[in-house]
Amino acid sequence: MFKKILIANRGEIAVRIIRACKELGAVTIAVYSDADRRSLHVALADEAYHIGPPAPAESYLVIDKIIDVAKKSGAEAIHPGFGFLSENEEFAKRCEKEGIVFIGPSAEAIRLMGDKITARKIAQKSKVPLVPGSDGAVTDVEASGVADKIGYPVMIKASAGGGGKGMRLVRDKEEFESSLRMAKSEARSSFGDDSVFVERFVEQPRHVEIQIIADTHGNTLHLFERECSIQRRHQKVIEEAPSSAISAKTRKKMGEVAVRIAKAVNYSGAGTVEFIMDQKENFYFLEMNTRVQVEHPVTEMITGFDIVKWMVRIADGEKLPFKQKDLEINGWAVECRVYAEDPETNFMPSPGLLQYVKAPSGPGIRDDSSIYSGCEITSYYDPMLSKLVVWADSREAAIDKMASALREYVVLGVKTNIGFLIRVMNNEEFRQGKLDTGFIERHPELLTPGEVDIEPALIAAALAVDDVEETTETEKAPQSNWKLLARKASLSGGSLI
Amino acid sequence: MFKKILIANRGEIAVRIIRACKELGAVTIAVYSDADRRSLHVALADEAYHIGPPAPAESYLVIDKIIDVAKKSGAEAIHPGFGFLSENEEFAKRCEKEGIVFIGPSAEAIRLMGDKITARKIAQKSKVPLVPGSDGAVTDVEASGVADKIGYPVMIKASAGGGGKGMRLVRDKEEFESSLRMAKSEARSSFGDDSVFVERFVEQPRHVEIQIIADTHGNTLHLFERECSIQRRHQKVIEEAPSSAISAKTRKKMGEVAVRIAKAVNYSGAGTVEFIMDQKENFYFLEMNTRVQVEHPVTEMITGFDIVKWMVRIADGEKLPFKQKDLEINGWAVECRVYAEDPETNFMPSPGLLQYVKAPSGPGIRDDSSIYSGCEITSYYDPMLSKLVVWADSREAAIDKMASALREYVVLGVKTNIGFLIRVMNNEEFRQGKLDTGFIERHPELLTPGEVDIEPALIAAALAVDDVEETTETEKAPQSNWKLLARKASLSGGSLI
Amino acid sequence: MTYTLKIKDKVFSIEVDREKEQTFVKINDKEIPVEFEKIDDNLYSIILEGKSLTIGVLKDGKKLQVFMDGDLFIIEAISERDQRKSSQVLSGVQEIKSPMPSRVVKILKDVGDEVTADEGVAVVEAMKMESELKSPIEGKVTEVLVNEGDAVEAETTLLIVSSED
Amino acid sequence: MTYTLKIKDKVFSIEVDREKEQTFVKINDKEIPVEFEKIDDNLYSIILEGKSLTIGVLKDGKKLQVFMDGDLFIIEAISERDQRKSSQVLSGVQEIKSPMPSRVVKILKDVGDEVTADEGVAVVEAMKMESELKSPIEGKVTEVLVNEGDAVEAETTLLIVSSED
Repeated sequence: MFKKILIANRGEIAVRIIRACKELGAVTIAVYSDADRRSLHVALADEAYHIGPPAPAESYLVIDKIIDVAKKSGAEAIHPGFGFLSENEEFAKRCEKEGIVFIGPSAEAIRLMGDKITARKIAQKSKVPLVPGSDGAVTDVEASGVADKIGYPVMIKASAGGGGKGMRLVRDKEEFESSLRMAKSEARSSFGDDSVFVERFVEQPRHVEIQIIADTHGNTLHLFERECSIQRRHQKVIEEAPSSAISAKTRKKMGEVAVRIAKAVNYSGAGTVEFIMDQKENFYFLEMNTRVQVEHPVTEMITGFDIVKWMVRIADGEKLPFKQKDLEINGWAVECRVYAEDPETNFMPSPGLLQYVKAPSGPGIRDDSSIYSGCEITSYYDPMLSKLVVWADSREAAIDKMASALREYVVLGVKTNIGFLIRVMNNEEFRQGKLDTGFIERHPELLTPGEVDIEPALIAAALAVDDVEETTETEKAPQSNWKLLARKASLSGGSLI
Repeated sequence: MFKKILIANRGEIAVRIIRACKELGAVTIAVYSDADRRSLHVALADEAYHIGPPAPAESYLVIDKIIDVAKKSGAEAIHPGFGFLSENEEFAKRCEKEGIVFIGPSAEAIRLMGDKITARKIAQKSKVPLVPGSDGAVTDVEASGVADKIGYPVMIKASAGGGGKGMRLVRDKEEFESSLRMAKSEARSSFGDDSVFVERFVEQPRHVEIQIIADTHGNTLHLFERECSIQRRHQKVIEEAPSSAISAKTRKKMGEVAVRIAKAVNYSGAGTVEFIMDQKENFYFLEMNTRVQVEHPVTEMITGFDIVKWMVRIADGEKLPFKQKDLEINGWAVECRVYAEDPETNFMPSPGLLQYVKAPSGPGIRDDSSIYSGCEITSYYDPMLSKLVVWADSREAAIDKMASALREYVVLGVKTNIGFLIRVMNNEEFRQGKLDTGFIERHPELLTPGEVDIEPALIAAALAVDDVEETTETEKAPQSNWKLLARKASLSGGSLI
Repeated sequence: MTYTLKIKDKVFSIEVDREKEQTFVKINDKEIPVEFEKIDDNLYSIILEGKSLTIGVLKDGKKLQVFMDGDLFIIEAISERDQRKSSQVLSGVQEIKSPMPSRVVKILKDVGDEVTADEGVAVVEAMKMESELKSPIEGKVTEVLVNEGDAVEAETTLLIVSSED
Repeated sequence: MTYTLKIKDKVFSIEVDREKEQTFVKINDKEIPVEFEKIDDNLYSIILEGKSLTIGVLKDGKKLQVFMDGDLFIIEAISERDQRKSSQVLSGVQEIKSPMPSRVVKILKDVGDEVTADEGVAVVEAMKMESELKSPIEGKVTEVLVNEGDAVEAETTLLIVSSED
């Protein structure tokens, strides 16, 4: 095992990786920007080195600085986490050049999957299903034939398009000609180019992805699927594993397809193959992420497999000790991403000082976070506060547990999406597993507290104001309960120690 | 399911039960003494009722008061937790009389197992192995024959004895006559009664116990064993599941024996059959605890079975949905009991104000506790602060994880056994699984920090003192970091909300 | 002591009576016995006729942040003078500021354009997300101080809207 | 600024130099650059030549509780006068007190009995556990103020030991 590992990241994922490396017996090395001196990943690591100003482009993204710390500290390997340099081909190459192990796939695999067109080609070659379409611009004559072939509903999209302009949803053949005309005319006036292509319209799409784990000895396995359909702004908010929408047959097929694409690029380490899936379990390749995923914990919870530890072991040359047939799904896991953001104003980030944090705990509850009372959420980085993950023996029990756990969370100082997440857990459609990527847009009522009984909040506020008034009246300086208690302790039990 | 459940307990087990009941959709009712108004179980419950002064005999042990709250609040069932009224036959009877469901076995089962002599008789009748012995006082003539029969080494014990007086360990037949003479003479002079009995001496005994779960439909299953040999003052400190000392064959046999004794008293709910086991896997019945055990989490971690939730479901008449053959052990779990006590002074309790608490978290870590910064550990109740439980895929990984997690714990205000627990995790004998109930006594070196590098502690102390001096010098009032940050926040990001 | 609390647009009057052995709270014409304890600096455990509630409270200048069941409520404790003021329509000159360091993506209004209350006037991007900034009042844009594409610090004034002609 | 810190019986001298841009600490004749931050009121993050340490510190009257890697160290910051005093043998009249509400199980010494430093003088029981109370000094028992079986409050004097004849 590596004696020293550098973690080239920050926040909860750096904390997650540091814990895993420590448990593996390695000395952990953290890096931090000016904004992160007081961050938990610095406090938890065995060594910590400053790498510059808060802006990622001047610290976490500067390859030279990371390599420099690795050399100075004697790190044998670097775990990049997600984001930052995790899918940077140049960084992986540089590590190799410097004789430092990059904990992840080869630079070549990163390159191939990083380019969307190349990835699509590889998928096609590996017989991985793609959203059926015209494969590039079509003439008016071809268009209708393509639509017939792929089947309605279809989407006509401007080749030069973007932002919804020059796009037409066509539900049946009769509408096709007129829709094509309108799309082309709109495309011409918007982009000066009327070429269009035709694609199957995936209705009520789900986002389902397969976790891949592959060692350097030719073993490429999948750890089943994750359902990540609850999204806002195309970013996942709630994830679960397994998915309630897929049959054992589809699961097997999807897993095989994902393993095939991973093998096509000689993948090693942890990776994720993402699919879009319709409500009839037809699924199509979206992309492959060549790194650990934010939502990896749900897979860990249902398999007992520690993905981060195995990434390190695989980079160290270790062989996976089991085969696909040895793996099975156990229970159900749900993850909620707790963000400093305001659901009432379109999930606008709410950076600031977390003046008070009280996190839930107990059986089946995993809180992957790096926050604490007094820490600051700056606007330099992602406003995610915590990944709250629960496990239970059934989906219903997991949702009930998540709702209970979320209700134990207390965060003061910034706006959070906790109330919103609680309402999603209690939503009947969600509980029935009727998910698709349009869920949040379809349920604006979940964004606000709605008709709650605010009397207790008002009473608490009045008591708090009254507390201050009381103290002022009796001419005492405001004194915290803590201090009063501390004094009490020093009078009685304090002598014990 | 019950609509309302009263939890007749306090501390972490009350918190554990409240969480389980909430997840089951029940309204939870807490009771509290004067000393517990600020306790977490009160804050977490849906309803809370005061039941008197701190002394248990005037609050948590007063049957009338508990029943009174149950009636007033409309509770349909009562979960007694452990300790207090949990093994009180009268309380179980009273619940029955009042038409309230007691979440536990029948009053009759509590009675039978509560009396040690009756329990021993039932065990004997159920062909449950007991420590071989003379079954009462023996004459000089019989004694030697009994010793031959049960096999050496044996223990000669004064019938009227106690406190080690009149006890003799005999390793082989040659010593027997002289040892018997001495034991009798000592017994005569100490107790005025020279009758003795002979019992097999269990060398380096382990404490191994079997978790029983039984529904009211005749299904009595076991959830495998827990190893609880690491004890101080005959109280468990570290528990694990499974045990590294027993073979699959012994596990099966021990489980069957435990199920047999549970069936003999028509047991329902969760219970534990405790055994003493020698280093050759011979095991003997000690007693049966007719309640949930402190260390139940390790069993939950390796089985995925929520013992507390199932206690409630079983009391509600639900049937266990699986058979013994469906159950299997998955991975390894270790529990450390974090106490407010001082290992350096024979584990003397250290009550007081927990002025600061920082608990570990992350994958595979479960912290069952009810403490928080500012809570008070009074001398009225058990000084247990937390049950830190970890799960990993192997014993070694679980121990590594526990060591890492313990190192993340920070507790200020009282002495704790955290450092001691870390040293046990790093002890070679412990890591090799060479456990017996004499482990702690055999390792006094684990009680103190030993030769650690205290330079960092001294530097931290000097910096802390210097911090105060600095502030005083610049004529500022001492100001906490928190306040400085709060002010900073109100200047910048505060307007966001 | 009676307190006037404002939450969003609603105003409540709450009386706290600590004179008796038991504290009473009067709200919406109901008088409720209340038993409360501060668990730590920011957490109140309140028992209202048996019901146990745990509520986070943070004093944030004149306002109170109250956290209950996942939602953060901003409650303003207002004096009588403030109360009179709040009953009037919001008016005057308002500066539209960037809430955090961000990039100006779009300026939606030019100088002289009329805006209604709550109408978007600019779009900024921070933390990879776009947000629309709205005018709190009805009026006219009197100044635009930044250009699209500008990187701005927190609290930078982007536009000024005035309700006065 | 130089501080004298006492931990158990050992005395250390530590110099903190904040004059320069970088804070330096001098301990055991080594001068070490130290980079530190308070994470919250009680937690210090200290970086010593790359090594990251997280140490809990609580000021408890004249003493400091320092929590490091699971162990709590009680450190006394002592003045010069205190220092002189501590070099002498502990003596005088010592009251042996119950550390918490407990029951007196056994009185191990009678009036007039000689005791050595650290010798047990009484056994008390609290929280179902027995603990032996020891004399901090060598001397004679001059008074026994309680009986076996008594229930006593915290800080009750049980015996008095005196080193003076």
